[in-house]
Amino acid sequence: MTMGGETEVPEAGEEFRLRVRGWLAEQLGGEFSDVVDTGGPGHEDEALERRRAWERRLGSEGWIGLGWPTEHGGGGASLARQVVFHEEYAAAGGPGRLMHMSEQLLGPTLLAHGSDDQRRRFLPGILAGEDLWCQGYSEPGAGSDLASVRTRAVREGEEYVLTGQKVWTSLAHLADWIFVLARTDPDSTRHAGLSYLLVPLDQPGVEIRPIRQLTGTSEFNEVFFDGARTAAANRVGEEGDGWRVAMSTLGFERGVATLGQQIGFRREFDAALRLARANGAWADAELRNRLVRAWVRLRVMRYTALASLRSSGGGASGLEASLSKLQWAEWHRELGELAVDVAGTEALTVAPPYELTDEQTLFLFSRADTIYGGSNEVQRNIIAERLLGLPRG
Amino acid sequence: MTMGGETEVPEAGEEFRLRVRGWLAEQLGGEFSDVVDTGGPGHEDEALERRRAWERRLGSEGWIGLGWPTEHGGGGASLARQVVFHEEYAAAGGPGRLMHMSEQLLGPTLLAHGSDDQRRRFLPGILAGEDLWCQGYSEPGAGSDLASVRTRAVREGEEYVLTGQKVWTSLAHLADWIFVLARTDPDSTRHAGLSYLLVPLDQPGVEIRPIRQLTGTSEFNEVFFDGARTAAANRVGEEGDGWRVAMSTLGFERGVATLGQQIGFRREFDAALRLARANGAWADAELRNRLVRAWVRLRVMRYTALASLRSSGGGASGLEASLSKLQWAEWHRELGELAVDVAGTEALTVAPPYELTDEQTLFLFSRADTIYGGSNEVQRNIIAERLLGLPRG
Amino acid sequence: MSDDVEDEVREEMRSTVAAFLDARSGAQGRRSEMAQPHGFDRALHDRAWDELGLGALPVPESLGGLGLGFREVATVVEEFGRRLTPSPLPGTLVTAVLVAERVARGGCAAGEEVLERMARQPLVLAAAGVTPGAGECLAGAGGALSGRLGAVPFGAVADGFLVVAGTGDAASVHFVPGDAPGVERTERAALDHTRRLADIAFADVPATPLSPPDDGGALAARLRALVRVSLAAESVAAARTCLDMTVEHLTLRRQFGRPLGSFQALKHRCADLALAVHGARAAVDYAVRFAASAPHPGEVDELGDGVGSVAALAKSMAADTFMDVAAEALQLHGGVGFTYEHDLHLYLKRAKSAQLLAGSGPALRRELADRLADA
Amino acid sequence: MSDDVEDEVREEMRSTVAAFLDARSGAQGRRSEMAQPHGFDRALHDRAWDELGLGALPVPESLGGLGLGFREVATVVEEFGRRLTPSPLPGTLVTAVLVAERVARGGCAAGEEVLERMARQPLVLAAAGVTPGAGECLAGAGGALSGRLGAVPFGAVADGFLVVAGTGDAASVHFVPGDAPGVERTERAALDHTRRLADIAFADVPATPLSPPDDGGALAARLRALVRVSLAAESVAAARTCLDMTVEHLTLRRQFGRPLGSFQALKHRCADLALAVHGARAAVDYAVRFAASAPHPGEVDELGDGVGSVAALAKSMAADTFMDVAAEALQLHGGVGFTYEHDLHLYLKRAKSAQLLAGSGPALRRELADRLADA
Repeated sequence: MTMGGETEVPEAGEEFRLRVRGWLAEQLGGEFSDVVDTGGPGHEDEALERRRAWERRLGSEGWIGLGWPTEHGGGGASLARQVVFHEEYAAAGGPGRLMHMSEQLLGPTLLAHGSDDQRRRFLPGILAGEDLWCQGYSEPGAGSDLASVRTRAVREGEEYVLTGQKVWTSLAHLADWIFVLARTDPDSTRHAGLSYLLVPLDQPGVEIRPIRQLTGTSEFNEVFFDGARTAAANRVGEEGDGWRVAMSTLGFERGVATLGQQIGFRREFDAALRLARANGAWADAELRNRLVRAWVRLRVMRYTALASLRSSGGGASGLEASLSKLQWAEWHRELGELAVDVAGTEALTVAPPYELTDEQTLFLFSRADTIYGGSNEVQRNIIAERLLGLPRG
Repeated sequence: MTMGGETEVPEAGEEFRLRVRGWLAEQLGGEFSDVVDTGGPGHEDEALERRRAWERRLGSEGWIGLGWPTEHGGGGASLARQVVFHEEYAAAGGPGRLMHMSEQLLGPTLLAHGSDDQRRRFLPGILAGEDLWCQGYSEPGAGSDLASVRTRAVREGEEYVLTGQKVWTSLAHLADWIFVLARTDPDSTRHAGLSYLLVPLDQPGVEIRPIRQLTGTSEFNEVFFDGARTAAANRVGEEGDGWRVAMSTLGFERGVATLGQQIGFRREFDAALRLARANGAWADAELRNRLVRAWVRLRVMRYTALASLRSSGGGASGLEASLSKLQWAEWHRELGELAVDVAGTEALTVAPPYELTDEQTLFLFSRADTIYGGSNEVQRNIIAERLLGLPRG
Repeated sequence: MSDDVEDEVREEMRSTVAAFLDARSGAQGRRSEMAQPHGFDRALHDRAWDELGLGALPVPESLGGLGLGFREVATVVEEFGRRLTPSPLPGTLVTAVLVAERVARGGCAAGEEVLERMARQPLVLAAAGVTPGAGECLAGAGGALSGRLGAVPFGAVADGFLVVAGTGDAASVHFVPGDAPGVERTERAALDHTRRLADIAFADVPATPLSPPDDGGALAARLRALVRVSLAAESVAAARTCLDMTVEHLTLRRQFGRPLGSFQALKHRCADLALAVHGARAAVDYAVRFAASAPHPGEVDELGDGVGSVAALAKSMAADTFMDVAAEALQLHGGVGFTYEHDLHLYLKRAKSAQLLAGSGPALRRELADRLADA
Repeated sequence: MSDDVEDEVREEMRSTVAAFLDARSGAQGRRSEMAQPHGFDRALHDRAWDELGLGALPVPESLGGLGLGFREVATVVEEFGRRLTPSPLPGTLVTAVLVAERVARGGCAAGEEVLERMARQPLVLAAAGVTPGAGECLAGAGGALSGRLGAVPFGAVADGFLVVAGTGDAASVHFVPGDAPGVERTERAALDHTRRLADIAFADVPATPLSPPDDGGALAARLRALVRVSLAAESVAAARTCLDMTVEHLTLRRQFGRPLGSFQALKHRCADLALAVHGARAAVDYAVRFAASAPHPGEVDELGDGVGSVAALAKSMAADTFMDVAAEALQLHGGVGFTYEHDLHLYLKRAKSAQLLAGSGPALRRELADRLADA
């Protein structure tokens, strides 16, 4: 079976696809062969130095910020070409992207809301694959209620002083900077009174502690601010306008990357199917049926993404992002369960001390998909209210 | 396969079971053989005259009010014996009970809340299998919100005068009386200000119109009150106390009858299984799996009902009634869908003009199970709040 | 024509058909149509030719038609499906698409004749033998057909049949005039009031074979795929109507002092349905485009069987979604949806008929499993 | 004893065991136990003998024990399961029940010996060969065992094994001392931190056959059924704990200005879980009573295979329910449930292990389908 992405997004041009494919093959078959398939979910801390080098290579060849406007140093590529890049990247087994947050979240935010000065200062480091950023939105106990921010930033002259705690910040221990939603108006509640601040991590007022996860590994961190400082010039947008700044680009995270992400899903599905054929699980009617249903839904996700691409001509709308997120998160979680069920009794044991198989990792990690980045429950609220127009509860 | 109810409720005594079985075999194999398997869901209007005669026969032999106290003319039988009667009745293909509402709902209400006078006046007719009652709780547009009663009863001297409309009253066109929840305090809302009134149907102020259902048949009715009258002495309980009176016996409907009902379910399941084996559907992995799951859940329902019987020593608690209702209603609806899927292309057609097969009737009618008598949504609210203690929304 | 121009043409066609159908007074029109002889409105069928020229749609220009293809036909099918309009027109158009494709390959006088006629005057065509499990039919040595096929939509009034004889690689497609000697049709009352069915018995019926010799069942497979995609298209449109009705009900109806639609448990279930419809919509669009281009160069022949697996996928997904939506609609409407007067039961029955016709969900998933095992 | 008196005895036993386990400081105790060699607390195991005399429970009075049966054992198993206590004790007791049943039929000196020892001193017994798909083992002509069996809970520390050799009607049960020549065990780290597993290799191992000749696999089937019911019992208890944790979380935690537990969509999902646990509870109680009485005269041998189908039903139902509850618990707890420090992942992994051990859901439903086809 081939995914055959080559013909489904014809607008990108076959020549472009072949160029991407050729370059990836050369790099990942040669100098960077050691990073192939590294850094996936549950393995975010693999081969870190090499993957930083890989990001710099991507940057120096112009593959970062492919769709950003040329006047800001981007590639100015069409949406179709961005999709092609993501698809080919996934198909080639490109490593998990360390620059994900920097390129997909911060970059678009600065492009949309940053000052000229901020763009000049921060975009080049991202485009070069040099500067790693991490995200500081989530707080302990807030769950899906992103607006219940308790981290405070108090203005002192030309600086903000931060106190509080962020959680689930991936790569914080590697990153240079963090972009933070903080409460600058102490009397405010919820969405109002928040500001969007860029904060350097290498300073005394910042402490980073890894979180050990159910897999036994630690890809995420808690970040504690206790008198951490950043220049007032590092605020993106107006004071108190942070919620709007943050939300306006949250959907970007899930736009063009979707089709590439699905190539990854397809690889996971194919692995489960191969395993089922090899170990006899395919002969079980129930497991076979679940595999067929998973295949059907994977195809449907692809059709949905292609339709969205066709109709939007740009990034997915917030609503489409919600539909897509709910769709893939549920699918992926079910695939995780299916994969261990296909593995059967083999899934009962791990390699010592606690090294999980791919199926086990998928089983455990995919459970985060329905929680982070807007839980299933939040997505269902959005769909019910914004697509269907049902009244608020 | 045998259901083997004979040994699962041993407390009832084998002799009693054999007596019930023998009597039913004699009657339903002889004089009343024409009513066997008649009057089930979707066929409520079958063989009406003969089924009235059958009710009188049941009454004359003491099978009605089996568990009612002997001082009120009942059989004073233990719970176990009542269960045995219901099981044997279902296993023998006894016809749908016309006296269901009278015996299971009104009788217990009068026993619990009626005046001596009311008991003396109304219970004998029920025990004799003579007087048919119908239920007047539901109103158009109220849905699950039983308390939003708009039917009014105004006191005029020693009478109440009723204006309003009830809906989904089965057998109203046959019944002699209706028991009604009506608003006696015009300024009240919701649960307060309601009274429980017994109203004769044969009077000018009452109009009964059949409701044609999705099956094309008409088992239910709308009942319109326009100046209908009943004596104030026909109020059960105090004025304004109707909600409590009605609710206190709503669970009775689902108490001892559960195990008998399950015998009926088993007969439906067995029919689907037989059909699947006969027409090849059993060879389909997906349908086979659904049949196995349906069988598992049917057994689990039985285990649940037996456990409830064992622990309660009396009628099911309100909470157990909710658990049981949600459990069987969902199961039955799924069986309905499974049955037509097993029938396959045969289920596409009906006999002219529009006579449904058993599978089609089950498919369509079982959809009411999750709505009437407390919808699934209402049961889930009850379970969440009363069993789990989750806060009200 | 570029894709965008085509989209505009189809959009115009859609609104024309929609206006045509709505002008017949919507749901009330449907009730009276259901009750007419053979369960549809013959006058409406005729007007589809006279006023809209729909019959000419899939007929090649050389035979007096418009020369449009399956995408345009699917657009019409959806509008009929969206309203549950009882009509043999969708089946006629889909069947004609296959005839036109066959005619385009040459040497098919019977096909040319029927298409030429269809461009000019109202006609009913029907596909028989596309529902596994509903009878079987075999082609004899001389090409004559014998057997019995059930579940043929509006088969009692068909002027011509495309009949699939045999199965698998040996399956072939044959054209049979509705009045051919040896054809006996029995109209059946259907569970679904909006789609009357017929059993067709063939007793040594002379027929015109359309499948090229040794095509390995390809033409029959294509006919089956077109019928499946057509059922998928009408299902997703009807599912959408049904979901909209439910949302409207939940918005207007109040219980416990609030609009029903503000209860979160109901909202979330509706959101799940909306997502399913959204996915089915995309699957149907993909399948229609794929089927129209046989295969479209922009689409992927995933399991190497042409449109077959895409059609199976889209049909199972769309019909199941339709059933889920209709079932939930009934639940959320409460008692009123249970009355014969309310339209919901028509949707429920139509959904079940869409599931069972031309291959049930379990049967289609079995097909897909077999293909996935070999892929 | 009447049923009520027995119930009281079991209730007392339950609270004694509960107090014993809670006194070891609950979840914290579990964390340290998991980390000990072989993944359990040997001292706790010893104390179960010294302080509670649990080892004597299934041993006949004639051999110095209490002569209690499977219902009492299931009571203990549940209390260990409810707390996810990492311990070979549940497996030991269940295995001993089968030995005691075999001893009661006479002519089983090896069984008497091990039970006698078990009444006096701490011991670990384990059942091997009850998980289909995890290796196989055959009995040679002289009764010696050869093969390899995986997924044996706490097999690395077992003083004795009950080994199922062969399959189906030819399956037989054998007793093998843990230190028998030719036995090689390999402890495996398990996905489920609370239940260490082992692979056991048998190289021409002398063994004592326990199955009577030509019993048609009956003793092996019974061992498998007891293990399944035991897994069902611990699953439903653990599911209940997990549901309680979730309800507590939803009650305490506020989001968007309200307790999470007041959101109706979450409430309804919890209600569905509560119903599933309620049903699984009833199924387990029925299966335990049935298994204890082999069959109890008050229960029905539904598919004519003794406790077999009831055990398969209860195990699939209870383990699937446990998995559903654990999965939903993780979802409803949000990020915090994802940390290693939180206990939820232990429940999730335990649920998956309960599903996969001694026959997965799909495998059990396959078995039930076969029986239902013949019934």
